[in-house]
Amino acid sequence: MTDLPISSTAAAARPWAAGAAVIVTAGVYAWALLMAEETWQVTGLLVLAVAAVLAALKTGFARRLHQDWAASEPRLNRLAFAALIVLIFALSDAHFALLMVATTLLYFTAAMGLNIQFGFAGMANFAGAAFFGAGAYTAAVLGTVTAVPPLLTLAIGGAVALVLSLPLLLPILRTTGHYAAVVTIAFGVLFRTFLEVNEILGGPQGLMVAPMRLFGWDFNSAPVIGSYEMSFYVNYALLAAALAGLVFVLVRRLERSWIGLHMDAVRLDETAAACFGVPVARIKLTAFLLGNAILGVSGALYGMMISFIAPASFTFSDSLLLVSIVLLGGLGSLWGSAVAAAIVVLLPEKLQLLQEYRFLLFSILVMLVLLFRPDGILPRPLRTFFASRRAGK
Amino acid sequence: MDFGLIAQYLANGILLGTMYALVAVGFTLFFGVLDVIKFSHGDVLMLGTFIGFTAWMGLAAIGVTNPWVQLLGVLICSLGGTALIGAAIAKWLVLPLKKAPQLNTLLITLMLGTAIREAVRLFYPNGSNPKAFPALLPDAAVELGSFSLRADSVILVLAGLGLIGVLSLVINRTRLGLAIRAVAQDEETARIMGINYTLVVLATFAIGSGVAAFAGIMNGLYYNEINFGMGLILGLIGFSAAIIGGLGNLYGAILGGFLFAGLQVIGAALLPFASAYKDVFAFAVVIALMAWKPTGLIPERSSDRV
Amino acid sequence: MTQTLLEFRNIVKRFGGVTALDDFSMRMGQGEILGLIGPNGSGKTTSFNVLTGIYPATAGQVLFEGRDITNAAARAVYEAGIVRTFQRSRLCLPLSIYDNIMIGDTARLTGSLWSNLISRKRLQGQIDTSYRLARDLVGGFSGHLADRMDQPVGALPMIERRRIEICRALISGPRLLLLDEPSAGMTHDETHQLMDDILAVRARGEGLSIIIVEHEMGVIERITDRCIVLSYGRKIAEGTYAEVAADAEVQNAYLGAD
Amino acid sequence: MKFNIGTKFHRIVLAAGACAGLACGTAATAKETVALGFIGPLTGGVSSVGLGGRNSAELAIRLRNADPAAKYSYELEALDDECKPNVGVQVATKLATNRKLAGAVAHYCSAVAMGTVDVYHRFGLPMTVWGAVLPDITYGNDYPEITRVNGTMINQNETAAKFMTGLGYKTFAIIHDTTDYGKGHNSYLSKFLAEDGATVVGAFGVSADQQDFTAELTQVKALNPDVVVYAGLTPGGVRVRQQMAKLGITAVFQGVSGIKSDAYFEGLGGDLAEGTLTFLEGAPAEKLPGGAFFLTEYEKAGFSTPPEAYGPFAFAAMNLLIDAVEAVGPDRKAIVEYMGTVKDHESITGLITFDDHGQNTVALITGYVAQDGKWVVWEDSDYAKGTRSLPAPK
Repeated sequence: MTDLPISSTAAAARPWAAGAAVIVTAGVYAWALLMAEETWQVTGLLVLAVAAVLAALKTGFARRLHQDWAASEPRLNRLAFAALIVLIFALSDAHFALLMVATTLLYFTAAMGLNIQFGFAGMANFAGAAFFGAGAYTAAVLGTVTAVPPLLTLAIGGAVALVLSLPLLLPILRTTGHYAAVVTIAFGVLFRTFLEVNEILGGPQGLMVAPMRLFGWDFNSAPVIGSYEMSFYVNYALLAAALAGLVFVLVRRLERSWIGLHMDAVRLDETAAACFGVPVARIKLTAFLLGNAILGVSGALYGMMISFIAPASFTFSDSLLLVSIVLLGGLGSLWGSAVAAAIVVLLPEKLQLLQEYRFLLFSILVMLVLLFRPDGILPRPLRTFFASRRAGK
Repeated sequence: MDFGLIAQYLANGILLGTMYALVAVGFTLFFGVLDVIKFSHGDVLMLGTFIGFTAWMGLAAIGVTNPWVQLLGVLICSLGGTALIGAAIAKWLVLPLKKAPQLNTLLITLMLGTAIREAVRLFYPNGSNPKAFPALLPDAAVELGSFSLRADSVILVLAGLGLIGVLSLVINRTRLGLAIRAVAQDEETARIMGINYTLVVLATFAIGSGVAAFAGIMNGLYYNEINFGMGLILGLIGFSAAIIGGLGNLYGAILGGFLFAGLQVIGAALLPFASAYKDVFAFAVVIALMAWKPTGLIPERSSDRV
Repeated sequence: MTQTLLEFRNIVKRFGGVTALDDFSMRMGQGEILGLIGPNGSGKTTSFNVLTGIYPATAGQVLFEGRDITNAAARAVYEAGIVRTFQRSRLCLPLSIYDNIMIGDTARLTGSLWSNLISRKRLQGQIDTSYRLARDLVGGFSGHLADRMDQPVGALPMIERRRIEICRALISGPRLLLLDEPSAGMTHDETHQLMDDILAVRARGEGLSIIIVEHEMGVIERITDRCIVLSYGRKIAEGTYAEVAADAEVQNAYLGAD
Repeated sequence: MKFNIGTKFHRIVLAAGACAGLACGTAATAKETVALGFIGPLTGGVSSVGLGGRNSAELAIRLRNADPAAKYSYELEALDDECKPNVGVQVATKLATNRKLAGAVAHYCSAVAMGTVDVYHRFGLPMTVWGAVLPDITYGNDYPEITRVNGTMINQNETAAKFMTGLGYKTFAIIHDTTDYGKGHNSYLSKFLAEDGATVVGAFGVSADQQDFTAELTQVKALNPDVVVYAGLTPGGVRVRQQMAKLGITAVFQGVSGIKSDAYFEGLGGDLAEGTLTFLEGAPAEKLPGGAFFLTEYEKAGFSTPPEAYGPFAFAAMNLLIDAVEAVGPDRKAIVEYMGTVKDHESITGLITFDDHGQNTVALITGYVAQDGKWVVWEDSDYAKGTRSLPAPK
């Protein structure tokens, strides 16, 4: 007998087939949705998606997919990444669609940082937008200094977010639950108000952000293949994909390590964890700093891409948007965050046809998901330290 | 600084503090019985105020002109309506999520807040603009140098403090209060003692929401202006106040409310730098307070049984 | 008595006005199984909590293997070799059996961010070893549990959870095991099985000592070498089960309490 | 069927994906359809202005579509920037990269406009600002795509300072919100007041959504100025005016363009609004030949929200854009060139002439005073005639 009973014989034969089919379908769907312009197209596609999800749940396909995915995860993850790259090139000259893809990827990356805090270590952070913004402002300030290579700017953006978290460490480590939530809420409000009243960083008017440059390549210029000119957003979308991929691997490894296990222990029962020698303070500190650093890095790239930032973009409600990505996707679930980021970024955008009514509809949709799927869209699966074990080695 | 000015600041602070305390009390009550934070509290307050405003327009339209009668009608409609809404939220949104992570409740009520806010903005006639709330209280004023004390402010503070007093009596002296405290203490034991758990939770949400509606009406009567966004800030401040004071404790909420008002007034009046920094100051102090007293100024009793 | 393992010297613990432990002194020898009994609220669990660093003692001293560990942090107590189970099961229900047991092995399974995230060779080796260890340990209790190491604990019945809790405590090879009402929530037969398991563990393990808090007197009678009876935070009797059961003050305390 | 980017492959997949079971086809129309964009804050705190602007832009399009002499048929694509720069960049990109779109009328929030001008320039979309007042939007760049029909806060405050000092007021206390709008007004007004020999005795920054101003107003009271200025939007203005009365401050209350809305009276009710002064670019709609027409048509169209102060500018900007399309066709480059030559173009807000930065130079600023629950042009008011009077300078 193997370590793990693999339930479906069909899945055992070619366990990745269903997953691969879903990835390809999702890619084509994403492309169609991004390119859809007319009201009836968007509506049709959204209805189609809801129907497909319901059908998958009803027929048990979703459950099987879940198992199959767990069984051949590394392969499917690589395939999904490849599909993403293909999608980016397929959109090639659709500026706006690429901007949406890149935005989704950066929000997804930020949500992975928050997931370390909310999902793994169980720490509330309602200042996500502030740390995201810290990275963006770092990019804005460093962009005026030509000596700093922009790739390093991303790292410094993370470092600045990390430094800003330091004064919060004492209150964060001493408090728990709602009390910790208030510390971060207060910090978020403070951060935004400070930027607004203080003229040094552009005040309420905001700052220009210089574009990304990599090995002499200006990201604001369009890549050309032969005589075919693509959108310059291809640059950002590809870099955002690389960043998201890197952070995904990192956070996945974190989850499947002793540190990740200890984060779970701290989240689920801090007292019991302490009795088994889990260094609670160090674990929380790691989660808080690492998460915020990831937020900062993704914010720095976001700032460069949007090219203009102002305090109004990093408010409490933006923090809530990030938190809702984490919760909608399912606490601790990375793939959940990816799906939820796409929904949170794309849905209000595609609902523009509803104009002033779209936030009302969006908030009601989120409430419905929370009521009927309290563990999120894709609940976090059990930990497997190394995927090979699952494959029935 | 002259005496009149100090007195003026003090009066302002007391009025603000009373309002904040009334909002904070709701947070602390909900947390007490259900260990949840209902973040839509501020927007429910706003909705309650709009109900009151509508009631006033209705009364004025059918020819009721006596301000005291109008006030009574406004209060009955607003408090009653909001209490029902509060209970409905508890029944259909909060209780169903009891088994889910606490964060879900927080997010769902946040989203509810957004939905309420957007709905009022979109569907209340001309809801995106501020409304003039009627001045139903006498506006006589006593002038002492640069200090001006108005009758309506005094009445509002007294009424607010009175309501807090009544609430404290209800919690400490009545059967309902006993049931609420029992549920807050230990849900299982309370059930075994024959307390109708659901009913107590609904009653608590009704009371908390009614009190918030009172704070909203107070807000309307004092500023004579209401708008769809008024609940957002009040909710945030009320939540912070409840936390600073210590969740689950009525007196903590009151203390927190007055403390926050004090911080804001001090921030605006006494800080050497520009008054625009007063929120930076107030929230920085909140962070420092949490580092110093991680479970609030009046900590709740540790419920972590080992 | 053999060489002293643990000693309480005049421990006092007060919560506000309530005195939970009142001048409690005791010694236990290496390899001993000590029963800690007494009516509800007599301070049994509190003495565990003081010992494991969850509550600070108001006064007094705790010595473990001659070292003063009074008010040491929970982590330091664990590192000294003292582990425990809890009255209400405190496993991480959404995690797998393997995960839960590994939480008990933090002393060995640490490492920097680097070795956990970037260069994972050593981690892989640790996981392979620890997986085998955990499987063997669980297998000693229940064969079919060992085949279900990757399943969530939340799906298991009470007795299995209790076994996993004990495995979590034992995986680090402790010197002293504190069992807080292991029979709580279990049937008579299940309790019986569990006691067999505990005795088996002790027979296998080198120099493992146990303190057990228990209401089920049958359990105490069967497995303890010696008992201490607490009442209102004070020690009122000490000796073998037969001795304390015959003690007039003990009978009085139990009758009075009931 | 129309798609913005039309390779054959795109069409097939889209049709297969989205069309499923629907009849795909549209009736041919006689005129070619030209899409025009509108961006403004449709949700959030300043959404009333945004909705007013959108309705006015839509009105311009409806009226033109009803005109048989028009060469094209127009359709509006209205988007929400939420008054946030990042969202603004997003929706601006959406409009600018939509190739069937000929031009846009956009932005009430200055910070958003600052962030998006680069986008319009990069994609060559002619965009006319209908409400944002920060000077840098036009003067901070050389982009020919960017034009603005409304004035900047420089013009507004220069006139305001002259006017107020002309009435004999010497001491001012300014309360401003800490957005770019409030801060900008504060700095320009302070500058021009100083030039005109008046003193600003105190300036207080407040947050845009602040409810309670008593702490600031208590200090203002102690400073005892002739005039209290609120630089911000209507909701804040209503609160400050209301709370001034609570504290017994009797100084003149002066606002900026942001409070010139009907909501100001609705929010204050009764007598408190009486005597409030404010300034707005352009001439009042009802005083211009087309203005009364605009107001009646707006009424007729049955919008649920009023046009607000900047509705006429959105209407004028959209009309200008349509005129451009009528003149040179739905070609972006041609429209940009056309905009560069606009001179003495008639509109309901007065004549429009763009300078070399695309800024409307007809810096006509009108002063208004609140009288009997309405904004009345100062020159026509009882105050100017002397039958009513403002509080005297101290």
